[in-house]
Amino acid sequence: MSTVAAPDTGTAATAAAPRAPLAYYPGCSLHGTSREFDESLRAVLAALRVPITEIDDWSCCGASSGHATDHLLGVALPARNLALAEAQGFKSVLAPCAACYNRLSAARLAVAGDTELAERIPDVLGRPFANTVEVESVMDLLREAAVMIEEKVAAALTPNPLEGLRLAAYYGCLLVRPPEVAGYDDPEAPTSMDEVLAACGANPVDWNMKVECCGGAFSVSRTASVVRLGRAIIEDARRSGAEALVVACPLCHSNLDLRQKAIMARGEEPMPVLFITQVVGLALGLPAAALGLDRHFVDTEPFIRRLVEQAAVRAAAEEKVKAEAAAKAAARRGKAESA
Amino acid sequence: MKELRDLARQLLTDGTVDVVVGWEDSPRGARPIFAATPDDADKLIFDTRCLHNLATYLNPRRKQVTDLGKLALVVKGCDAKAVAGLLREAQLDRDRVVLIGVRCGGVCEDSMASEPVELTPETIAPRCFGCDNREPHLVDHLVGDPLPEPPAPLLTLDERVAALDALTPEERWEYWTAQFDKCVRCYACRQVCPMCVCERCVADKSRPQWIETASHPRGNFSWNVTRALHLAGRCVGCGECERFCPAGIPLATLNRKLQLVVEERYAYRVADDPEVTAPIGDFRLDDQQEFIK
Amino acid sequence: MSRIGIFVCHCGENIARTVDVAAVAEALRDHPGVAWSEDYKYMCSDPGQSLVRKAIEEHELTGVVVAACSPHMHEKTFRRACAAAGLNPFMCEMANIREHCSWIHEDRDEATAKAIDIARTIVEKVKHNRPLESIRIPVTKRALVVGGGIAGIQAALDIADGGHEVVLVEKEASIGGHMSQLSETFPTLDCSQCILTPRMVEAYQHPNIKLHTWSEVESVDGYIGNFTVKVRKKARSVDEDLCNGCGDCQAACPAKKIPSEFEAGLGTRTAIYVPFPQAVPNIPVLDRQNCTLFKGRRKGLAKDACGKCKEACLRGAVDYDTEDTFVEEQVGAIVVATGYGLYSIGREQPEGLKGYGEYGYGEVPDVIDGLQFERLASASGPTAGAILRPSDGKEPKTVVFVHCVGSRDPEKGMSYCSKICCMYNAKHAMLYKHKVHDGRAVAFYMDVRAAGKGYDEFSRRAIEEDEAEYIRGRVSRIFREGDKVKVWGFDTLSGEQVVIDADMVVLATAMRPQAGAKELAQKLNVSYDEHGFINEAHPKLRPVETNTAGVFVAGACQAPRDIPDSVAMASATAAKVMSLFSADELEREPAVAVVNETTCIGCMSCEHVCPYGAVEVKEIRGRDGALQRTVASVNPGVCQGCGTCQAVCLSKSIELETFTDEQVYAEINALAAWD
Amino acid sequence: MSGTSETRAGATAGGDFEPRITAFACNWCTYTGADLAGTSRLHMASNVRIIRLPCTGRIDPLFVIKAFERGADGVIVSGCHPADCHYTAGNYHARRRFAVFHDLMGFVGVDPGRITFSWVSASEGAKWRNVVDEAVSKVRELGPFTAYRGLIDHNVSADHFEGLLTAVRADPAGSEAGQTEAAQVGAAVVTDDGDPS
Repeated sequence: MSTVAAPDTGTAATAAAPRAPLAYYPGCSLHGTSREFDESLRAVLAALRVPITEIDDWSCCGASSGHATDHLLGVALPARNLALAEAQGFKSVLAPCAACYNRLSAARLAVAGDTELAERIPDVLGRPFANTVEVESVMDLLREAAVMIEEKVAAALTPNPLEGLRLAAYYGCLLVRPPEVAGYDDPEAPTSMDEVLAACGANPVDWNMKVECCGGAFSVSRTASVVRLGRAIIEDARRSGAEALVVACPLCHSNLDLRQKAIMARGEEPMPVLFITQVVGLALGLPAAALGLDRHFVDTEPFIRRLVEQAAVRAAAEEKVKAEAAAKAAARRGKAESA
Repeated sequence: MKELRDLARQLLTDGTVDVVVGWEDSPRGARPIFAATPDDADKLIFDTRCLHNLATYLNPRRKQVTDLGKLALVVKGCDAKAVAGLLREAQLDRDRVVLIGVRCGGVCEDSMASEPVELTPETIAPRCFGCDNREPHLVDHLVGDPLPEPPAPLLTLDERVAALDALTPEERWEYWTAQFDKCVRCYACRQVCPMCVCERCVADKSRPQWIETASHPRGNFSWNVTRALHLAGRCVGCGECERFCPAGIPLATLNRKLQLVVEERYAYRVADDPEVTAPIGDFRLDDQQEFIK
Repeated sequence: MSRIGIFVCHCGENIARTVDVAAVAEALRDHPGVAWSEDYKYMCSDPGQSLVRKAIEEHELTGVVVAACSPHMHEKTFRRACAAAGLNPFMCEMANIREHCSWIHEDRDEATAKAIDIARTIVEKVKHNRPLESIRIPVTKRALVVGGGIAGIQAALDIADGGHEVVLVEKEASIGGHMSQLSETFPTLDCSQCILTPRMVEAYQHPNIKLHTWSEVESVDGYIGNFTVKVRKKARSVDEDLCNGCGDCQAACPAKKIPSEFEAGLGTRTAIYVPFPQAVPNIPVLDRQNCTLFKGRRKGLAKDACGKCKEACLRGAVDYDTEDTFVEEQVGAIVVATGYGLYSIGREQPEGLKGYGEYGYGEVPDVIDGLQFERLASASGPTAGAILRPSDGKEPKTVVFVHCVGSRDPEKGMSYCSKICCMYNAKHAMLYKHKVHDGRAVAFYMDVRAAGKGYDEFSRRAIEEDEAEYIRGRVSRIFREGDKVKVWGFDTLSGEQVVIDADMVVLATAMRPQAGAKELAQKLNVSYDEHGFINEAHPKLRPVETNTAGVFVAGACQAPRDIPDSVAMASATAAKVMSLFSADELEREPAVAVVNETTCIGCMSCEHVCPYGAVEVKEIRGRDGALQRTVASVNPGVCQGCGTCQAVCLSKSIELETFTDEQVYAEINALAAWD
Repeated sequence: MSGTSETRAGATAGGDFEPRITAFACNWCTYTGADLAGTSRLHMASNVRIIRLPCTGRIDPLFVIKAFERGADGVIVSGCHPADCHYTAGNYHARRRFAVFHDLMGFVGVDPGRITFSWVSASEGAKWRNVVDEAVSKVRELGPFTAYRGLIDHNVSADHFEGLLTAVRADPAGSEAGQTEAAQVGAAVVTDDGDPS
């Protein structure tokens, strides 16, 4: 368990309002197949001065077959993590993965709404549980910090590689649903990720498959349908001009990134799939290595290099324009003095 | 209190009033006087023993006073509030009475002392602490020089209410039913109260008999609760009912509770301004309704 | 000593099934003051009422208690029966042992015990009833009709034809309501303008109808027979007498791009405009919100930025400085006919409703609602009757009609069925096929509800003759893909997902009450349901009356309704108004307050709380004329019997007849014997 | 049979307590709402007896006190929602009157659960059923209001409250803490026998 020290990135950042200490629940994916989500999250939160502490001895959130087999099991598994966070004195838990967020939040609501369950859970867990801990999603957190991200991006020394980059914000079916559990955004026409992308200087495109399913857990058992759904999503993103997809859920990422070789017909240009935290990291000028951008199946390296080059070209052009203006102004002043 | 006496003599001699109602000294302390001749005016006094609420003499049911003709009334701040209450309910013709306001520094609880009582936390009348009308406004004349703030009583009325609020509902029920048990239904509280102006009180109504006349606690409960409700937003807090109650029931505390309720819910303080309408019988669209499902 | 007769009703088996009616009659037979007690299967039937009359005569009854249904149902019936037998009708009361007892309990002993208590309570009350005479109040034989749609027009015409004056108030610039926006009407497909316009003209020219358009009801005071209505005539900026409707001002107006409400946003209009060619009155209105001159004035420009319409007007009818004026109308009856508005699926919704994110919150340009399709299909519409897409004006080759958008959907806040959408969807499909023969009309429906005369045949015709494809299922998502509108739906009969690349989609959105209906109801003291539709007095027995005497309701403001029903309801309200005006004086319940002048001290608290100003100051003078004291006094004609005065009176010197203190005291006492 | 449990009226032989509740309902809204609950066959507890009045404006605290005197264990006062009153303002006056009455009852120790105030409109049959069921279960929990009915022979002396309203400050100049603490414990100048010595 490691508490990430907050390295000073040298840019003058407006002091983030000191938030109550945030418990961090990574979940199995962020320690496994989606380690890049974990790495980029930690880097971004450090840059935004949001201290997080991983919950000690956290366990499965029940998003596996657990919650489908038995209701009590489905509530007790996530409740155990809430109880741990409670015991360790946290006010709220950050659960970046959409499925973990869903399970923790659903458990909290189930216990709050059912007094009988509220009495059974503590003895099922064998530890006290008063259900006082809030659950926060990564989208909620980033949207709240959007203003600060915008300021930091503007203040960043290196030119913003994402300037005007057309990105398709892909929420998937779980990030904003069901409304009672994930109540922070509109379940049918969400805008939270688009707002964060806009704060990063990017240009979120308007497209139709924002909340359509990516195939989810059928990735292994019915790979053909996952490929079909993935192709519909990527084609729609491409048709609306997006150059990359942005996700906030490890399962969506694997279905769209890992499966892209099967999705793409021969010779078709693959589309990079980035985590929202990676995008914010790039905008804040954090190094690609720190954001785990080398862990993708669709190689992001050429895409990032192209962005950086374009940014440099733009910066240079800007420099030239500024220089010319300064020169003309100097010349005019010179004429005025001599006259 | 030379200023008061000169004014009274002048009003009586030039016939603006037929009688001046004030206080005089007596072997058994300060007591009300109906000064009808200029000489009587010299008996008028005003000191800390003048705690009676003289406005009760303006009650239209008191034929023997209304027959005396035009009145001048010496009024402290609380008395002026009562006069305003009578005007508000069309029980008094403003031109029929001349009001002589006196600047008040608080009065004591015991009017029987032979000479003016020095105000201390033990002697001060609880109601005088925090009085907002020590210089009455509803007056034709204002006499007396400004007096300092009275000291705080040992236990103010608000502290008594708080002491009772601190009890559990069962204890409060036990306390109040024990108090109401003592009531002998002599109705002295009704006779002395300047705001009790009904021709025939609802307690005396027999068809139907809403309030049981028997003096068992159940009858006394409905009488005392109804009396308190009828004074909500009208009681000026003069404390005479409690002073007169032979059974020693803390009626002033009961009234004070409803004064606090009306003030907290409707930001209404009883004042000596007859133009301001009473809170009960009035409403606002956004009145509190937290207790309604 | 009272001689009260108790009649316990079986109400068929509605009461008898859970209440032992014989036991109730038996339990009260020897109750002090009771002279007769019996039970009968149908008390409200003719034989039942004759039982009451016979018992009154035979046993010289001084009071009658009918233990049956709610007083709201048959109190009048039994009071009339008692009057017929010579007993003062106000000595008769109902004991509600059906809605308040037999229908809501199952345990027989429990329900019977409760029924006995309820009956005994009313018997005790009747002992203290007094014989009263109805109050006669004069009736102003003029009616007010609020809302100039087809329902309002029909009600106004019928009342006016009945020889009484009618004041017709319409919020918009012209009467006609939503019907004037329709192209053809089901089930006969006859042109809406052709059947409506003659009625509008007839209403305009009728000597008995006084028309206030571009006006709203500001306030309503008084009570049945004597309403005082203040009408706000909004500033029209055009003098109604001078203007002859030549239209020069409209032609001269530079602001031509204002979205027209009449065209449901598909067409545009000028700032000074007449909503549609057949408008009645054909007098334009200046929309000060969008007029360049008024915009300039609001910005504080010294010189007026425009004024072309005034210059163009040869009769000098245009006047920019008119203000809202108020007109006071004395009327005896009010008909509410404010009609409906359509639910919009946008993101912003009034409290309690949700938008349709699934259909893109209405931001896809070629997704339109029913009224917009009507404008497309209408010859006087923006496309002169051609079905063209709003986005690019092309003729749509595939149109999808979606039923039940909002209706029958508790999740979105509207649990009711809007009744007319199945019919106009079929009509839209037919109109589309008649104009685009090779077009494809697809309809997603849950159930086709076509219950009117000739209705089902009409919808079958749309399916069989005009080959509208009816797919039984809901549409899950609508979004724009390229220049197509993708419609994802499901066919519950074949069990497959259905995807249609449509060119245009027409949503049959739910019917909502007209905007402002709730505020109008509050001004009229009329209750409304949780959706804002006006509450009728009784769904089955008094559908066109409201609980407020003298206020009637017609058309879609009471519940979703089609034109035939609205017209029928309008004529029904006219009949009710005519019967109200048939007598010179109106009989009103004698539930009025009476002051006991001996104990009243004249504090006038009662006058202060009386919402109707029925209390006046009364002087009591001695024989020598000298003023002794003043007391309160109640004007029986004005008092509506709310009783607030009695509760506020400290000495209880004022009594509300039919709900006196003695009666309430008796009822509370009767419950002391609760076993 | 709907979810609410059917309960027997009146104390049954088995002694399980069945509360007796008197309801004062306004004719235009709550009474009609109760009618609607009937027409919709919404089953509810049978412990409530409704007394019809034209408006909540007419409902008097005297009725509530008399109902308790005549054996009611609980009382319901219900009428039109604000702005819906058939007489425009009756419920507004009632709201103020019963706000003061509610606070006074609380002050003299009557458990607020005994008196239920509610707004029930003519279209809220279900809400009336809920108001009735909630009132009945609340009063059943509180038990019979024998405390009120037993007031007739209630001869508790006031002595054991001796000193509640008397405040003795040890010494006026005493330490700050001592003073406030004594005041809280409460001992006042006016002794309870109250004769104005």
